Amino acid sequence: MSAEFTSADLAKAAMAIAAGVKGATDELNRQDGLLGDGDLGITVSAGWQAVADVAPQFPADIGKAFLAAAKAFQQVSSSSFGTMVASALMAAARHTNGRTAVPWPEVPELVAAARDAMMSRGKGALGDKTVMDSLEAVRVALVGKDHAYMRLAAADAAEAALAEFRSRPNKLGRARMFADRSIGIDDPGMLAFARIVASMPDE
Amino acid sequence: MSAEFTSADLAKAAMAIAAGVKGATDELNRQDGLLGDGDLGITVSAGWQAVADVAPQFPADIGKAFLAAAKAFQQVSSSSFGTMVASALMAAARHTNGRTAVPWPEVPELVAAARDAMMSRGKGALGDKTVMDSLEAVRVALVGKDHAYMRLAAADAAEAALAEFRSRPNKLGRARMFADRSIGIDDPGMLAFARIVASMPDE
Amino acid sequence: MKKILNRPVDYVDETLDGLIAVHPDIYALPERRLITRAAGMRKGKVGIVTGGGSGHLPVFAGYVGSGLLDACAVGEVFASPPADKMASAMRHANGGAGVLRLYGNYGGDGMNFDMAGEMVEMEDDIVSSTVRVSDDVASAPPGESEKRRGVAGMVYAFKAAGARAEEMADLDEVTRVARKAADSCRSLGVALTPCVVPQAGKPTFTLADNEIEMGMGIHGEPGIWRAELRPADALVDEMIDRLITDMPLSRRDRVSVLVNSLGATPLEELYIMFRRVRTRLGDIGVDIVMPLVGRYATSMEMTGATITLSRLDGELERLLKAPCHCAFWTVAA
Amino acid sequence: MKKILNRPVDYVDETLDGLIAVHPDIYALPERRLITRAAGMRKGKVGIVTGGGSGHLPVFAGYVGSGLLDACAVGEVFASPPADKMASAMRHANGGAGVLRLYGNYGGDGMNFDMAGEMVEMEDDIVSSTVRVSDDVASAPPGESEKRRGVAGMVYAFKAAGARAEEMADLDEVTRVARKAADSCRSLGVALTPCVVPQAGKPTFTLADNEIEMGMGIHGEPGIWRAELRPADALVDEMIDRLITDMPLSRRDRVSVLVNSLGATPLEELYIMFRRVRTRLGDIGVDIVMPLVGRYATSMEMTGATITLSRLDGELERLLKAPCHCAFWTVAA
Ligand SMILES: Nc1ncnc2c1ncn2[C@@H]1O[C@H](COP(=O)(O)OP(=O)(O)O)[C@@H](O)[C@H]1O
Ligand SMILES: Nc1ncnc2c1ncn2[C@@H]1O[C@H](COP(=O)(O)OP(=O)(O)O)[C@@H](O)[C@H]1O
Ligand SMILES: [Mg+2]
Ligand SMILES: [Mg+2]
Ligand SMILES: [Mg+2]
Ligand SMILES: [Mg+2]
Repeated sequence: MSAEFTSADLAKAAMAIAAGVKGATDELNRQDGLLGDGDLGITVSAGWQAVADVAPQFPADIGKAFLAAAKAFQQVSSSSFGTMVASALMAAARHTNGRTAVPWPEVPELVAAARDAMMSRGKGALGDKTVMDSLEAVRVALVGKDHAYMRLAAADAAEAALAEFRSRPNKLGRARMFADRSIGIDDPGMLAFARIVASMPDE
Repeated sequence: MSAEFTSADLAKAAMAIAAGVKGATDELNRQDGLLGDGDLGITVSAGWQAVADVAPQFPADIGKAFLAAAKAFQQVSSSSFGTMVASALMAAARHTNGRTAVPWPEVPELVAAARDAMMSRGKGALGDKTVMDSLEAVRVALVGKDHAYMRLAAADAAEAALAEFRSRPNKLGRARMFADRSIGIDDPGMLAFARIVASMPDE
Repeated sequence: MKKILNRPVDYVDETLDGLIAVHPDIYALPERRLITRAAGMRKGKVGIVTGGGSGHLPVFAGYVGSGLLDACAVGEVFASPPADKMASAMRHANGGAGVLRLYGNYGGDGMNFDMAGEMVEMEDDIVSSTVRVSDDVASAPPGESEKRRGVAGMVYAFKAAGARAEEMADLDEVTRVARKAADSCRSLGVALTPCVVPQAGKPTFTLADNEIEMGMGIHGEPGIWRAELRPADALVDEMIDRLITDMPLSRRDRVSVLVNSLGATPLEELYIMFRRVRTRLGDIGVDIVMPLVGRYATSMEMTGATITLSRLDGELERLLKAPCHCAFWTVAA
Repeated sequence: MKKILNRPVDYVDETLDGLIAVHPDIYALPERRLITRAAGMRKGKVGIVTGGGSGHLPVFAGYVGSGLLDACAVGEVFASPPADKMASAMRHANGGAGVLRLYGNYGGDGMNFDMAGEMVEMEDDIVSSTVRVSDDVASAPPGESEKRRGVAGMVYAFKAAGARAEEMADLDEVTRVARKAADSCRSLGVALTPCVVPQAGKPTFTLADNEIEMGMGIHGEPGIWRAELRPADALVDEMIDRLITDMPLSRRDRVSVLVNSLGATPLEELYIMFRRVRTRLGDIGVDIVMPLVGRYATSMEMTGATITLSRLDGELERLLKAPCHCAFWTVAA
């Protein structure tokens, strides 16, 4: 276990996520269909599959690798969540541009950059009950964590965020039109994020 | 009882018919609705009402009076039957143009002219089960008849034509599309003609 | 009846009021239910009049305009205008060179236009001629074209006759060209859902949820078959097959194609259809000239489409490309 | 689903194939789901790109043309195109003088166009600007126009910006004019029946037999009220009242009016509506300039209509009357 991650680690992660979220397609479609248009499962699985498809060709420059991932994702999926993921990946690309290795302790910073990119892209705020709240929970959990425990901490934090926000109303996205009915229902984007994190490889 | 009829007699007849067919509106609509578009009652009542409305201003020239009647009728009713009646009235107009009195024995000739005008207008033939068959039956019944018995003979002939054609198929008009189903059903135009004749004044 | 209207009896008149209010530069309404060109009649030009029931916009009144028609008698929805309205249209279209009556082959319209012709002949001494468009191949077998209904193909006859009249050709010549254009086109339609005639208040026909009718007329007249909806390409294939059986086409033939919505069918679907028409005609080596895709002859909110093939010779192609201008069709000079 | 189509996944691509096949003189398809002008980009001219979901023809792709737009990124039916398609549109519309992104105010489109802007800035060094049209008064209160959806009013922004760009104005100026045109119009729609998104296969919403929804969005977004159908004049009155409450008009104001069908509503009914609009605006002494009545921004076969009021000053009136040409809107020189 090295103290840094590389473009190859990214590629491995992308392929693991693609494989993992495939099984969550129906669950996520169903969840999005409760108050939204029911396309989230397709968005997530098709998006990550597209990233996995280009992952073997990731350049060594981690910034460029993130950019390639961003482009691949948004090409197949232009719905809100797809744009959020692509924006996050682009922010990570800017943050890591020109480097071939990134120290694990920098991960919370990357998550923060991704969170901010989503916030400015989607004109939302923390507390709106979106995928951004999941990112923030994960970021907090990762600060100062040894990278051996990062995956587990992230997965736990994503689940905890779901539980925390379940009883609150949606303030963004399609579900906002039915804010009252959204109480008690998991935000589909947050659920998707939890499934993504759970699919990450241990390394 | 004179041996001739005048423009005033025409006016009187028009008003009597208008009053008479008003009561047949629903019956004729219903009959036309069986296989057609169900507008015949309106056509007949509105058309004759329009003639009755201009009847007080009929000129002494019987031809001009018929022409005025033709125009009045077709202005309010441009469906097939309206056009048939207007064509018949125009033929009568041509036949009587410039005269202020027409001998009663000429009536069968007028009916023949009307029948021929309908035939050339509607590209149909006798035997097609249309109003023309009623006209022909009436014409035959009127030939050589003293004018005192004309109304009764005409009414009987129109009813007899209905009975005679009932079991035959329609070969013209909308009902022709459903020729088989038209067997056993009175042609609405023939029925309308019977009601018109029955509404004529005794004189 | 889900329609945006006021009293059903006012549907037609209010439509015409709106039409002339939007396009005062193109249309005039000199009397009730009579549409003429705003610019008036040109002296010495052959007049072209049409007429028919309402509910088919742009047909009929919409095609009054330069390089097209001179006057239109407007009837109730789906009903012939009265003969005296047609006579009035003829008087307005009389520039001293005679008047062509050019309209769709429907019984009522035909009888009334004939009567109108007799009226203006008797009373106004106007020379006139008649051409009835009967392009709908579904409405009678090939030999009996006088029994066929007139549908979207009408537009090609309006265009050819209108262009020739604008060239100051005489009545015989304009009539000849109108007949040639009418005889050179064939149409076929497919209906998916009905429309509602305002004064009737109920649909013109009923079809099951996934049922369509091939060959149905624009007023709901019975067609060739009723069956389940099929893919667009299969529908187009059958329509093209029937059209070219009726009017065989060969390599190097030049045709204009009109893919027309009956109302509700969106442009998207017309383009999908056109794609296939182009492939099919390309396969037999036919050249498509000036294709028209849109709403040219409708039945209010009916869902469905018609395909018209108009075979062109040099003369008809020239006339099709001649300038014209109305609210719904402009060919630039 | 009663629609004329082949496989639902091919709906958009087959539509575009048909569009460019019918109008090769106007449109080109240099790559999948990207429509540009057939004539290509004029060097030194500001480029104007738009984009959005399919199913709204002529919006969006249809308004590519001279005096109008330069390129359009085309999405699935009712879904945003991906950002890289928008980036591609911007590259095609880059004549060296910058590119304006001009589109309807929808979340997905906005996020993707922003991302596309960042992409071409990073990779291609293209200067660009954004104007979002948010004319639908039913979608948010007056103060929160950034939350309002963009509907038919878009057409006025396309026209003004397109005309100004054709005059070789710079990016700031074209952007200013686009924003002014967008800010000067207000729209409101009423929905009668839904449409079906091909890949979904079911109606976008349900309304009872005689029920309508005032203010419903073009994708079925919730409106202001649902109730029984009312007479046309009553509907128009309410729509005009709401529009002029939002954007007060006074005597001598000049406005263009767009009475637009959402698809199935026929021209007849649009004219009936226009009649009343004219009366209402006449009553307050407003002059109507260049009214537009027809299908300018649709939702496939949805039944319903929108009314847009576009208030004009001298500049906007001049730009509205400037020549333009696409398959669906031509203003002659
Ligand atoms: N403006 C936004 N900012 C951040 N996250 C958003 C925003 N809009 C939606 N989301 C997230 O995306 C999820 C929905 O994604 P998706 O199904 O792709 O949206 P849609 O189909 O409505 O475009 C939401 O549950 C939410 O977590
Ligand atoms: N071509 C024709 N020739 C003679 N009579 C006709 C013709 N067409 C219809 N009729 C008569 O008119 C009657 C129908 O009249 P009407 O309801 O006005 O027709 P529509 O509503 O179909 O135009 C028929 O019953 C028939 O008697
Ligand atoms: Mg969704
Ligand atoms: Mg979506
Ligand atoms: Mg009838
Ligand atoms: Mg009738």
